[in-house]
Amino acid sequence: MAYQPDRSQYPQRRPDGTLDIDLTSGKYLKLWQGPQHPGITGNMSVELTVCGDEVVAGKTHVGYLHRGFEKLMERRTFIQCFPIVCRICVPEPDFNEYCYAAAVEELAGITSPERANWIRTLILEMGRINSYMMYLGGQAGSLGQGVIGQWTTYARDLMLDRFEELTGARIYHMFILPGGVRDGLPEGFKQRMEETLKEIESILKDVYNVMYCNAVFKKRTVGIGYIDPQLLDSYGITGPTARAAGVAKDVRRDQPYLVYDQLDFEPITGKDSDIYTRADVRRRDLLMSVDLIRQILAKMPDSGELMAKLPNVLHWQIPRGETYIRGECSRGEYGYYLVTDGSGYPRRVNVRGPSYTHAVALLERLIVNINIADVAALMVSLHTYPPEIER
Amino acid sequence: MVESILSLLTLLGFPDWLQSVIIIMLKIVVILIPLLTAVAYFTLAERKVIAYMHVRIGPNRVGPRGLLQPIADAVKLMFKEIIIPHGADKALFLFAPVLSMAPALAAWAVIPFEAEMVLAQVDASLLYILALTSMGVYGVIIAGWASNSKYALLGAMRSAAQIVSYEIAMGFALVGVLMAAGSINLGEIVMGQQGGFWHWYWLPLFPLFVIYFISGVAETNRAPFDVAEGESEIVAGFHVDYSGMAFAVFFLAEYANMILVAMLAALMFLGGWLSPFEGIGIFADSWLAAPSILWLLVKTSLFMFLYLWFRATFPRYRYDQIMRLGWKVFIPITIVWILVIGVAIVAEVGPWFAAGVAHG
Amino acid sequence: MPQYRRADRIHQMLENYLPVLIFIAVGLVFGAFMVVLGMILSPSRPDDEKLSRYECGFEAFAGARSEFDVRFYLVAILFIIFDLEIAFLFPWATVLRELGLFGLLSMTLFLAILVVGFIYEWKKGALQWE
Amino acid sequence: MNFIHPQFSLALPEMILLGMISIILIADLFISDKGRVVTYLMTQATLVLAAIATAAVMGADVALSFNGHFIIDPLASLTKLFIYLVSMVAFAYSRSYLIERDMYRGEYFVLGLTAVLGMMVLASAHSLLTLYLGLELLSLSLYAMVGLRRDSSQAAEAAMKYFVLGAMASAMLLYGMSMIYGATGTLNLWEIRDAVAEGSGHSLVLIFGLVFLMVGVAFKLGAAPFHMWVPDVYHGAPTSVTLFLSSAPKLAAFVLMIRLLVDALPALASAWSDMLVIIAVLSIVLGNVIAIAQLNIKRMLAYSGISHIGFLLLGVLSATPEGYAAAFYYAIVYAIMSLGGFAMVLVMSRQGFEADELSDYAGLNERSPIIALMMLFIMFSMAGVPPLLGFWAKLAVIQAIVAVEYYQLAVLAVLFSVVGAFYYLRVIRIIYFDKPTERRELKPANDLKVIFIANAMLVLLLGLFPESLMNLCQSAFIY
Amino acid sequence: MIELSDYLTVAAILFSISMAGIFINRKNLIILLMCIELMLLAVNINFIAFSHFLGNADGQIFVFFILTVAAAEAAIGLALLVVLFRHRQTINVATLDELRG
Repeated sequence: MAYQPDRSQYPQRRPDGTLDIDLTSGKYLKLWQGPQHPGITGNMSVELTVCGDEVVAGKTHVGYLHRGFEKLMERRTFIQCFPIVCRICVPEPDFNEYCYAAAVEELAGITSPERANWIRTLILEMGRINSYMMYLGGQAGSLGQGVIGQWTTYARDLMLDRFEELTGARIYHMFILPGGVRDGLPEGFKQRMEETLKEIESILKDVYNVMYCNAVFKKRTVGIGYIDPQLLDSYGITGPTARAAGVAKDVRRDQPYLVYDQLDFEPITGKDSDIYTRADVRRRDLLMSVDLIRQILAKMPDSGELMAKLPNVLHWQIPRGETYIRGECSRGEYGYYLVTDGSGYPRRVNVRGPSYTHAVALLERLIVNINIADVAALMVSLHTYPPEIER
Repeated sequence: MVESILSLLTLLGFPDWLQSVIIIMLKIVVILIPLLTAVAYFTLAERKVIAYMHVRIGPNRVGPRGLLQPIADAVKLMFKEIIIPHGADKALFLFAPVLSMAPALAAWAVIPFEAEMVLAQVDASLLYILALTSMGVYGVIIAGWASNSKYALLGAMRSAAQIVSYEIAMGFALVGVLMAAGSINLGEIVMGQQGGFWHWYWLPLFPLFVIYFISGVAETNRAPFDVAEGESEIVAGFHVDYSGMAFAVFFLAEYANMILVAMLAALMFLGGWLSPFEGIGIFADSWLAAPSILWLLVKTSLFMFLYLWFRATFPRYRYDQIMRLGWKVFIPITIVWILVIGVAIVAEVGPWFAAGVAHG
Repeated sequence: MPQYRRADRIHQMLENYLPVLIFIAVGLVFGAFMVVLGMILSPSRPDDEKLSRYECGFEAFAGARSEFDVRFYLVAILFIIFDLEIAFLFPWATVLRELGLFGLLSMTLFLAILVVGFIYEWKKGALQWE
Repeated sequence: MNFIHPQFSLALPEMILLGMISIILIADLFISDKGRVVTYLMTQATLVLAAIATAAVMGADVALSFNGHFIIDPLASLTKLFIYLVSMVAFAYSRSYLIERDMYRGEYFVLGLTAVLGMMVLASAHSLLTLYLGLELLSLSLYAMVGLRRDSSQAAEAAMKYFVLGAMASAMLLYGMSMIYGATGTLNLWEIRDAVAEGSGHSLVLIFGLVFLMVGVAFKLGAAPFHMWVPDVYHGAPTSVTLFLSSAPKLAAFVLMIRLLVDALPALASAWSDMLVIIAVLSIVLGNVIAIAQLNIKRMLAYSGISHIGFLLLGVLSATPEGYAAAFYYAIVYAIMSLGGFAMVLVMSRQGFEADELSDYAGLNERSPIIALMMLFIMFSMAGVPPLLGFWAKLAVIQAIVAVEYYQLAVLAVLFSVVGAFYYLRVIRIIYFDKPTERRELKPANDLKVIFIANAMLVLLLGLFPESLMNLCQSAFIY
Repeated sequence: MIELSDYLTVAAILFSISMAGIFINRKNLIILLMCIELMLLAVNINFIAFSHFLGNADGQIFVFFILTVAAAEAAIGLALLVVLFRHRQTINVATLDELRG
């Protein structure tokens, strides 16, 4: 039996693993993983109480980015809300557009045409690839590896060119209208998209060799930030973080929307739910999206209506009703809850992003008893975007 | 050349001991000038190489294709204000960079660039270098303590403990080289490696070679081991409160140390100024096989490139992983390998330790 | 009374250490010169905000001189012992060829005792850093 | 390079001990707390093994090894055997005490064995270098042992005091050795003796060196002017460490003195015997007088130890082989008596209760008469009452100085031994005639009780038949 | 040239300084430990001087052993200092008065 050094004077651990020390004793150092900390992506701050090298307690402070979208939308007509919606969450704006559009269509009783659904799925998958690219750069950067960030930004840029070609804008596309999409694919788009996908795959191969097979990266991530599968339900964990814990939970499979039922794919799951597995699940998810885009481009009808018939949008009264549209964005389950009261304005819009539970509840639970050096890596591995928490 | 200067000096009526001092000063200047330019352009090389690995260009604005960048940095830092924080005791605060710079430069007195080209014929040159590298730790600790900030002190203690731990692994690696070479003088160590690149010490002492270089990287707080000023956690290194020229001196000391470690690795494990084509038949007598300083510089730049490569591709180790690697992995391996080499020497194994080979 | 031999080698030995001494002096002077140059050339406008310590954007907490972990002290002691071991290995390493097997065996014993100490530290958790 | 291979067989016991120390140190890491008795048994086995090896290597003729740095002669072998005996008894005594104070860890026994190794090297040292190494190995292990108990601040303070004064003393000793080396040009004891004999050394440097040697040795023995550390360390250290500290190292320090003064500098006998007279007188006077004022039994035994050392020095200052034999005999007797003395404290102490105040011994007779009787034997033998061992030792030593016409010294020694008898008798009075304040039945661990009784009986038996031990000691000095 | 006696006087001066340091210093223990080291170094100078002027190397070998023992002593001294510091929170010599009499 390896002789345990006598650590009587160190704080002891309570049965549930936390340190039984009184935080008010002032003996512990308060550190701010502050909003302007160079180590993490996005501006939310975590207040750490540290004993020696170990984090004893953490408290997430958000609110640095609250712009009041939901209140804003209550003052706008439905069509006016459309350009606001995509600006809620920067890395993946299309998901907001789709959810808002789907919610309005359901309440207004419109159905978007078949071809528009195909284009919408295409855009969502392209948005997912971009978001994962940004994640990979952030994860490597939190551990001190700058090269991955550079390569993934290059890859993301290629995809933004495709967006520009398709929707006319790089980040905020305002392309998915309630009732359909604004335009079809420009010609030669498929062929250029194929080249981009090949380029992205080659970059991903390099990223895999330099990041995932790197001994130091493994040392810093394997076995750290373990999420207990039982926590999934009580903490409302969805998306790759949940799938890395072995639960195949994917809205695209459980409740297929748009054309996901016509695409064949299997949700990717990992086994031992630490930072490395989450990173790996997201990488394989990205490769799956690349394959999905190929399927979409192959099966997509070339002709057909793009927009459903809309009443005069300026005075568009939608009958009283409420709906909740769910979708699987890169970070987890993304949903829009829309309530209309028959007037021309939405009564209440609520955006349910996955980062809210991940960044506040889950992070504060996970951050106890880990080394200060791993705090940044853990925060990035939960893949949370502050704008989506505060809206 | 030296005689002409001597005659000039006697002409000017200098006493003879002053003449020898002047000659030594000139030799020192001849060593220092290329060293300092090498250090300056090493910083540029670092930014360029890492940039190309990141699929970007790196500095190319200052001067033709960015070549004047180091001078620009130096001049900029020259005019930056040196801030001395509250409560820091001024004397120590300013002395720390000097204390970390002096050993980095002084070690070059005994480095042999070619068979006879060494400033000081010190017969215990390796011992001198080991002593000087351990002087560098003082600069770090004093800097941390003098700048009176919690982060700086913590960073200083951590990097000092790291440097100290890897010094042991480096020391053991040097013992291995000594056993193989049979002499403590760097010149004779290189002479002991004559006869083709398979005679160099990287082959028999391969684990020690790898451990030596990695300890060298860890000693200078570089690449995967730069936790002290790693920005992802405690945002501080021991030189966080330094600015202006004081910071520049720390910066130069770090790069001088890196070049020193690279040069030592080349000298001790890759046969210094011996040419790799030495023993191979067809080249045997051509100019290619002749030992010259160029080979030494090529090998040193190889190691310097390794530094940059590490910095570009490796994430950072966590502090306890660094200490674990230093103590629990390197020291056992080196001790075991020293015994293996001891047995090999006593049993005269292989071409390196054969009885006949001339040794120190 | 054993006669005391006049020491005549000192002068020759000093000969080739002089450059080393001068180089150390040059190193110190060079470092000092750079720092002093920096002090002279650079402007000096101290104000409270600038001189306060860096605290990641927040007011500084406890003073700097708080006590740090005893582990750093442990590393210092282990360093003394192992560096001494290296200091003893150096002379032995240079004359290993002449000593032959006996030299090797005696040094193996020396290393064995130190390895026993090392294993003891390792198991006792002295090298544990969490 | 001509490298004469030294005769390793002579140093067999030392090699065995070193090997066993390493094995025990490593084995102890893998033993759980319950299995700690394995370490204890291994320690005792090592000492037995070393004893057998020493007996095997003993031989009559004097043999030098490691080119003149290591000697095997009757004195060395005898001292080693007695050191093993004393250490085994000390470890046996300390077992139950350690368990109660959760000091029952491998480190205690490993440090004890390194101290024994230091004493062995000291005993058979034949050059200043080996003497110094043996002495340092011994003292460093003892410093660590005294400070082993981390949670008692007294032990920490005692260890610190012992360390500072001990280190200073060994520095003094070293300074003396460097002077001797400077004067005679060699480290080997016999070569020093020949160099001093033919008068080749600077007389001033030699005397200067001798003074520093005396200071160092006097300190290690705990003799008078340098005894400041003895009471504090004996009182502060855990009792089992004090027990070990007060017996075996004194034997080793005695041999150190013999090697330095008798083997190396017999020519300066007149110089160092005068110094010894001063130290002996001071020790006897101070030891006995201050002991009377003590209420703490450990401090009282400490001061009585100083007085015993004073008597021992009487034997050495006579500068005759009989004197040395008497001193050697006294050293062994003192070791046995001090083992018994501190064992008394161990027998009385329990978990969390250190029986070191005199009042704790009140009315011991009612609580357990056997132990009271044993304590009576030990106290009487320390006082020097005739039928017991202590008397013969004092007699031999006084005979030695009488033979060299130091009559006033003999009278003074007898006078102060009578003064000394007072505080021993006071202990017996407390044991037999005071009312017991403590009602609880005395339950020491049975192995502790058995050894204590055996120790006391040994004191009685050797008192009745002293010749066997006496001529054993004389055999060590016939040359 | 430098005579043997000069070395001895230097060593003697060092030795007396460290002796004074031990007895006069009441402030803190670390100075005490440093004085002990200084004493051992003074002895080292003595040995080297003698061995150099006597021409035989025994003294220098002795110095090697003294250095080792000095390092071991420093290690144990500092260890005891830490144990003491943990109990007393100060390393002031004057506080070492718990054991009296």
